[in-house]
Formats: sequence, C-alpha cells, structure tokens
Amino acid sequence: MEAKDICEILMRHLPDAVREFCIDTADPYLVIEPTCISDVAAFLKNHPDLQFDMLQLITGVDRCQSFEVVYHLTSLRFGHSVTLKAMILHDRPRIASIADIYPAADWHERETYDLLGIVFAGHPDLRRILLPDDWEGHPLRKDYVAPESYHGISNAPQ
Amino acid sequence: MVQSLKTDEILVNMGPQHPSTHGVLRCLLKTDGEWVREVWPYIGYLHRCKEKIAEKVSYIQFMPYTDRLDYLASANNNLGWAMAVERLTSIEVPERAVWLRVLAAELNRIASHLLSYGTFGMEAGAFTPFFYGFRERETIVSIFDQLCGARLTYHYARIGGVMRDLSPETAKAIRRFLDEMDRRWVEYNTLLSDNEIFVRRTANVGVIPADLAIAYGLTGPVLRGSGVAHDIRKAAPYACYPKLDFKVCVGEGLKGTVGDCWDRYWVRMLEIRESVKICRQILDGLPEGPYQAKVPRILKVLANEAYVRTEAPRGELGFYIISDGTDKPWRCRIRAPSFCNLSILNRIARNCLVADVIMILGSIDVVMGEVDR
Amino acid sequence: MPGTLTDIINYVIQTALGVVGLDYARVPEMLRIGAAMLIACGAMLGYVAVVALFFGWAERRVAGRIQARQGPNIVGPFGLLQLIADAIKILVKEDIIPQTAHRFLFRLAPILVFMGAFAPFVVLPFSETLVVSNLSLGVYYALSFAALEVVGVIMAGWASNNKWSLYGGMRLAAQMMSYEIPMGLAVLTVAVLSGHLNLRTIVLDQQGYWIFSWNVFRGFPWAFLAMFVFYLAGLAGSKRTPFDLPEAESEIVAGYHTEYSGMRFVIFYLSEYATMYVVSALTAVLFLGGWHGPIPHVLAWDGQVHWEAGPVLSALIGMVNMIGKSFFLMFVMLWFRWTYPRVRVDQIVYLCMKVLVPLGIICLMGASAWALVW
Amino acid sequence: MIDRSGEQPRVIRRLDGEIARIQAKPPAERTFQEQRILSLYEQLCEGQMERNVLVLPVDAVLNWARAWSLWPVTFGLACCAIEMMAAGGPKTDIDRFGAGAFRPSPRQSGLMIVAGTLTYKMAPRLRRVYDQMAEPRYVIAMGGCAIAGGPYARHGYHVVKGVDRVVPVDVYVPGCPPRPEALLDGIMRLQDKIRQDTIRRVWREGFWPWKRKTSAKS
Repeated sequence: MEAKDICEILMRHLPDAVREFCIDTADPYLVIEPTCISDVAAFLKNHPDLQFDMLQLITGVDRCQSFEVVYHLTSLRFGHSVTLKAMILHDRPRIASIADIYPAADWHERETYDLLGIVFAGHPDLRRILLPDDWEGHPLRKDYVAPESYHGISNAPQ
Repeated sequence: MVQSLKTDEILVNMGPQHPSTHGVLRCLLKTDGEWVREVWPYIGYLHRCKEKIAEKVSYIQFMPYTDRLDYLASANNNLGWAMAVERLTSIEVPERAVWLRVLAAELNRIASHLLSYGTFGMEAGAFTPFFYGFRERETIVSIFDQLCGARLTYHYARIGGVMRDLSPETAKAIRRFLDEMDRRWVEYNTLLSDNEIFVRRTANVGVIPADLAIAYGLTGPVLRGSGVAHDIRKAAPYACYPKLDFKVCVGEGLKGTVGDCWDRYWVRMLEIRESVKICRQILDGLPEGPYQAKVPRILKVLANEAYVRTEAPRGELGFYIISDGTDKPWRCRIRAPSFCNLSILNRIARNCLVADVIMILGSIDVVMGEVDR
Repeated sequence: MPGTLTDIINYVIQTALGVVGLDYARVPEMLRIGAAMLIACGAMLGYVAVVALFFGWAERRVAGRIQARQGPNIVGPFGLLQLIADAIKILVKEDIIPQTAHRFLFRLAPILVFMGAFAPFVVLPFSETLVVSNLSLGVYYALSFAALEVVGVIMAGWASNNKWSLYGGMRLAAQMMSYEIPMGLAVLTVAVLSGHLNLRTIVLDQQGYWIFSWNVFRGFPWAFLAMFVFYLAGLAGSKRTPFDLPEAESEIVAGYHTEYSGMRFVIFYLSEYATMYVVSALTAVLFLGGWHGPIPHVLAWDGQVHWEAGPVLSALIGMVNMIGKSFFLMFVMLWFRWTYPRVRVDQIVYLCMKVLVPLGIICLMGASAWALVW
Repeated sequence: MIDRSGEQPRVIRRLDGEIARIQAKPPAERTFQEQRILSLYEQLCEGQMERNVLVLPVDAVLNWARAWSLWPVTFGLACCAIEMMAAGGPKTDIDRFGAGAFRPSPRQSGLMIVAGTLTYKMAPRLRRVYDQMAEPRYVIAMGGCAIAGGPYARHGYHVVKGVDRVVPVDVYVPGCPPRPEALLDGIMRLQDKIRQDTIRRVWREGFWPWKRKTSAKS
C-alpha cells in the first residue's frame, strides 16, 4: 500500500489528526497533530488493512524554532511503511509517549529525551540512557556547547 | 524453621567490565541465589556522539564513522550510508560497483557471524570455537586487506561506487575461501551446534515469541530465530539482491521451542551458508564496467529527507538523513539493530539462571559500538 | 614385605650416618619417623609443585594445539620456562587484601585449599615401595581431605566480600553436595571388589599378566561403570570444564578467586592441578592397575613380580607406569576442557544426583552380589 | 621512567668537598686522576653505578619474568578490542610470548590494554579497574581513540581525549584500529621498558604501593 492510501485511510477515520501530507521529499511523510500521536499510533497498529506492527525508529529533530518528532512505522505483514511527523514547540518540548502501544518505543523515547530533551509524557521510565545521569544539556540540540571538563577530566583536544 | 530463615535478593552489577558482555554493556541483575529475577541493561558506555558528528562533518567525511558503528560489519554500514546519500542525491551507481558492494557486505556478514559463533561458544564455556571462528575470520580479513587495505574498518563502499576494483587474484582468494568455508561449516557444527551440553544450555532458554519480537522491533537473526521470515533483502530488495538466489533462514525449533537461543544461533549458522552461496553467485555474475561514478568533491544535497534501510548482520540498519542544501546533513539518525534488539533483554531474561542471562545476551549478539553510537 | 618410602629414607639415613660412624638407631624412634616423614613430605611437595607447573604449561600448550595456534613457545625451549616466568612474576606481585574482606579467613582459605589438594598425595602409591604413608584407610583419607578443599573455596568466596566470589563458593557447595556421593559409591564398589581400603593393597591385588587383572576389567561391568562415575565426579571435584562452574569465567568473572592476587592466587591455581592429579592418580590406582604396566613386568618371569631381584628397577618401572597413567588421565581432562562447553548449575546437580548416584548404587550392588557369589 | 634526580649515594656526600675543589679548577689544570674522579662522580650521579653485583641478577630475573609474563585483563572497549582478540587468535598468537593468558579479574592481571574509545561514562570504571590491578601494572593505549580521542577528538563531546588523562600509560600503539602485529610490537616495546626497570625503584619510592607517588595526570 502506498503512503497516499495510508493517508487516505487515516484521514477518513481520524480527520483531526492529520495536518498535512508531504510528498516532495524522497520519503513522503504525514504531519500529524502532536496531541493525537497516541490515537494515530494505536489506529495504525490495529487497523486490519494497515497493521503497522513494528516501530522502527523515533527521531527527534531540532529545527531551532521547533522540534520535530519523527516516527517510522512498518508492517511486516503487508510490507508497507509510513513516516509520521509531529511538530512541537521548542520551549515546551512535550509529547505523549507511545511506549504502551509499541514497546520498542521505550528506548527510542529515552534516547530522544537524553539527546534532545524532548519529554515523552506517560513514559514509564524516562531517564537518560546514553549519557551519564549527571550530564548537563542535551547534545543534539543545535545550540549545545560541549562542556570544558567532566568530573575533572579536561575535554580539550590535544 | 525453614520459614523463619530470611533470604534476600541481591543486586549484582554485570559489567561494564565483564568477560562476556560484548564490550561495555552493564547489566544490573536482581538475583535470588542463582535465579535472576530481573535484568536491567544500562548502555551508553561507548556513546561516541556519532549523530552529532554527522551534523558536523560532510557526507563524504562521515563514511569512516559508519565503519565504527557496528565495527564487526563495516562493509554493511558503508553500504547503508552510501545508499542513503545516493538516494538523496540521485547519484547513479555503476552496476559493477553495486555488485562489489554486496560482495563485500556478504563477506563481512560471514565474518561477523563467525565472530558471533566464537563468542557464543565462549560464553557457553567452550573456548575452542572462538579460535576456530577467528581462524576463518582471519582469512576474510586478509581478503579485505587485499581488497581495500584495511582489516576491520574497511571504508570500501564509497558514495557513487566502491574504493577499488576487484582484482583477479582477490577473486581467486575469495573462491578459495568459500570452498574452505563449506568444509569448515560442517566442522563447526560438530564442535558446537550438535554438542549435547551446548544444546542443553541453549534450547528452550530465552524464548522470544514472534509477536513479542515484532512488538519490540527486533530484526535480523533475532527476529528470524523467532520464526518470522523477515529479511529486508527480500522484503524490500535493494542493490543487486533481486538478481541473487538465496533463502531467508528462520528458526524452526529443531532442538526446543521456536525462538530460543539455539534457534537464533542456528539462524546465524545457516546465514553463513547462504552468504557463501551469494558470494559465489556474485563472483560468477559480476558485470564488467566502471566501479565508481563521478561524484563532486563537495557533495551538496538539496533539502530532502530519506530513510534507507539495509539488512546488516544484526538486523535492519537504517539511516534517516535530513538534508538542508549544504554539504552536511541537518540531522542524521541511525537505526542500529543492536539497540532495538537489546531492549528486549529486560523482558525475556526473567526468572532464569545467571548462566542463562549470559546465553541470552550472547544469542542476541549485540555490538556496543552500534548500541551506543 | 618391602617398606614404604619412609622406611627407605630411614634406611638411607642410617647407612649414610653409619658411614661417618654414627649410630642412627640410638635416636628415639619418634624422631626418626618424624624426620623421615618430613623428608618424604618435602619430596612430595616438590613433586606437586613440578606437576602443577608442568601442567600449567601443558594446559596452555595443549590448548594451543587444539585451538589451531601455538601456545607459549618462545620463553625457553618449547616455552618450558613460561610457567617459571609466570611463577616468579606472580610471586613478587603485590598481594592485595580488599579492605572489606574478612582478613583472617581470606588468608586461611588458600592454605586450606592447598592442604586439601596436597594431603591426598601422602597416600598415593607410585610403586610397591614408593608411598609416603601406607595408611590402611588410604582411600578414605584421600577422599576426606579432598573435601577439605571445598571448605577452603567456600571460605574464599565468603571472605572476599565480593558477590561474584560468593557465587563461586556457593556453586561449589552445591556441586560438592552432588558429586561427593557418586564418588564415594564408586570407591566403595572397588573396596567391595578387592576387600581393602588401603591403596597399596588395592593395587597389589590387581597384579597379573596383562590388563585383564586390572579392576576395571576384573570387576567388569561394575568397576568399568564405576570408573566413569568416579572420573566424572572427580572432574567435578577438581572444578574442570565441563564442571568449572565455581570459576566460570564468562558468568561470574573469576568465581571464588576473583579478589585474590599474587601468591594466594597461585596457590589456588596450582591446587587445581594438584587436585586433578589426585583424581587421575586415584582413578589409575583404583581402576587401572596402579603401577602395573599394560605389558608384562620384566621381573615377572613366573607371573609374580620379584621386586627383590631389582628393587630400584621395579620402583622405576612402577613409577613410570603410574605417572604415565595419571598424566594420560590428566591430559584427557585438558582435552575435555578445551572441547566442551560448560554445564549449568542445575544440570550438574541433575547429572550427579539423578544419573551418577543411581549408576553408583547399581555398581555397588552389582559388585556386592559379585563378591557374594565368588 | 625512573627519575634519578635529587638523590645522591652516601659515599658521594663525603666526597663533596673534594669534588667541589676539583670542579672549581679550570678543566685544563685538572690532573688525570682528578679528571677520573670527576667522571666517576658524574656516572654515580647518573645512576649508572647502581647496577651493581647485588642488584643486577635480581633485576635480571625479575625483569625477565615480568617481561615474559604479561597477563592482560579482559578489557575491550570498542573496535580495537576485536583486533586485540585477533592478536590472541590463531594468526598472531600473543600467547607465544606469555601474554595470552587473559585474566577476567583485574587482581590477577598485570597489563591493561585499553582497546578502544574511552567515554566519560566509562572513565571512572576504567580507573577503578586500573586501581584494582596489583603492582606492577602496565597500560597500553591501543588505537587512536585511546591515545588522543582519535576521530572523535573534535566533535565527540562524550569521548575522553586520551586515556592518559585517566590512567598513566606506558606504551601507545597508534592505528585505527592497530593491526594485531602493531599490538605485538607494542607489547615488545613494553617488554623493553620493563627490562630497564630496577628494584632500586622500590627502595626509592617505598615498598608499599599505596605510599608511592603514582603519576596519573588526572
């Protein structure tokens, strides 16, 4: 099934959720309302014609004014994929967690939180995953400056 | 009397320096005697800031960093990155280069699975498979040495082609190796696969049901070990895979339940044989022609985005690149198969023995360079 | 009836002192026995050290050959000095006692382990005359002292105050519970067949023209089965793969000796080989005819070994046979180690309790019936 | 490796006046004997005379044993660990040199091959493993990352730019990753270094390791 058909099904059932369907990139994507991400994910997973059973990836993107959270879903059964995007505000980076729908989202959301500081509301265990717990800042933000030193170890290159 | 004895669960740290955590993984075990009640993996001890670096260096410069993602399968990572960038820039890759890349990727898959065979045996307590695996791996590595001059971080696939052409001597060496591999494969099975102790250690241990595997986003041999015939080489064919004849190996529960450690191990062993088959076909059907397309020195990519996935030895390796018109990506996200595969550890390694945790970890076969990126 | 090693030593001392004109007989008997015992034990201690060092080297060489590589071959001829270098280095290495460890038990544990590994050597007969102490309850003595080693290991595991060490100790405790019983049953089988607990007498009973007088064939099939039971249980007792759970490297780091360094670690390391040797030698003595060779003895022209015709020759031949058999059985242990994976903790208990114990009981009952019938 | 400055054998102190007298003379006016005394004195100060009959055999035996019995701790961090394993593999078997007995416990090993990238999250653990090792202990920094951060030196916010910021390093083996042969060479360089060691160091720096000055840069 093509991305266009998926979009149509989604628009038919959850008309408020889809904000835009973008096809001018190499991989077309759906822009959805950040508030409905849980509904969309649950719908895509459970709809008999779609059955997106696998979450491949959650990506956070820092667009300076806003954050994008990108979800890549695929269906092993039908072999089709879809890309969802949710735009959230830069000063209030918050979106609902889908870890209860896709267990795979658990670590992806933790990583996105760790590296970009996007808070996933409702996540069971939202802690830093890659960096140490006492690390300051979120490195993948565009305005991130690497620390001078960490616990007395200088960070300056030789 | 027995009831009045108070027992306590103890928390044990396994790693980051532990002989069998495949590098620097730390697992916190909650144990009740020999029984492990729960396992919490802690990662990040090898977080090398790959995604940040991708934003700071150009598309061409990032290629060596992909070598060091899953350092046991550099050629597969190179292939993934090259394909992702080519998809964004619409560079046409010569046919010969495509085949050569796949050849390198499949050889690397054999090398990676051989190492996994060895370390898995080592975790079961048998040291010799490790050295046998390394012996054949050494042959592959010397072939790569001839092919591109590196032993581990190949940097062979380049954007728009490959680094060097395949010389007839190297082709002959590969053929020799493939013939030898057929013989060795039988030897490996005699040594480990059919060993009664090994089977008892791995069969019915760490069973991952198919639906759970899919829900946790597992891919590669871990998913196929659970009986799901999902291989991106078949499901979404890329490069020259449609022209090649091979089959997707799945776990059938030969020694126990479908999806146990032995099945995952066995899928890897079968894949070695399939890869040998693929390599032979590539050597037979290698088209003539140039091996590198013309690529500008400074590769500027228009604002675009693409998610390209390939089948690395450990599963689906995806590169999600968002470009912004400069020569550097705006954002590059790497879907590392080991990262997703490891996330299931907490779910399946419950109420088993300490020794089983090691086997489960070994059968998932993580590479920390990829998990932590 | 020839004397034992202590008698020989006494005789040598007496002769030597006689040459310079002193009468050794005037020294009190207790002192004489004590001196002879000390010298004999010293010789044994030397032998243990040599065997342990040699097998430390052989282990790595055999491992090398099995694993398609070389093993140590640069330090000295065939790398024979490798273990000397290792020993010197580790003896002068810093000896660490962790701050949170129980200092007394931490120090005591290696000593106990070494005692357990060394004590059985005292009753091992090398030939008809070469045995330090000809105890009438030799087997019993050897087995009970071998169990002392376990106490040391558990002590080490507990005193280290390291969780992995504790695991190693507890694993061995569980392991010992299971392998000691089949081991005892297998020994009893032989005891019933030969009617003795004295190791020297057990071997003397196995004298004959060829290998068919060895217990393993003479008591067929019971002793034959019992040999495998004994050897497997002994393998578990000496903590060797596939039963090396207490020091399982890939699971519990280094097990009970995780926190040990320097000299104390060497004691554990060498004790392991000493225990292996004890198990191998006991197997040889109990089942494989001890010092009797597979070919007819040169001094046995009428079926009986005439040791008095050449006491030194007889002792030498016996020693070669005995050491050869023990070394072969030790080599099999190395072979196992570098071939097999490790069993799990529940599997070893299963194997010992549900497979070896019934087998041992069958052997014992069969042998008893055998002894009753004949 | 051995700092010999700031120290004089007792004999020399008694000769101090004499030496000062000779040194005060212009070189042309010194007799042959005075010249000889002066050169002996210089040799003493440089510590060459320390290699005397008593120390030399002990040094020789200990250094021989230490050089040929480097037990590495199983400590692989990243890519280089694979090449470290390959160095122990059938082709370049470091067990031939007695350096193949990989010990799982740091207590029993004397060599830490830091093979791979060290991150800030890992740095305290590395230091702890090093602290747990028994003296004498040696460190080989294997690969570009361990030496100076390697390819991550510039943008790697989470990468320690060289393990020598955490533990003292004896030998650096460059490469990304170094070939097993290069690691072998590194081990041989370490052996050379060990051979120059002397037990005098123990007398000078104190017998107890915790009283010694360790030279960690951190």
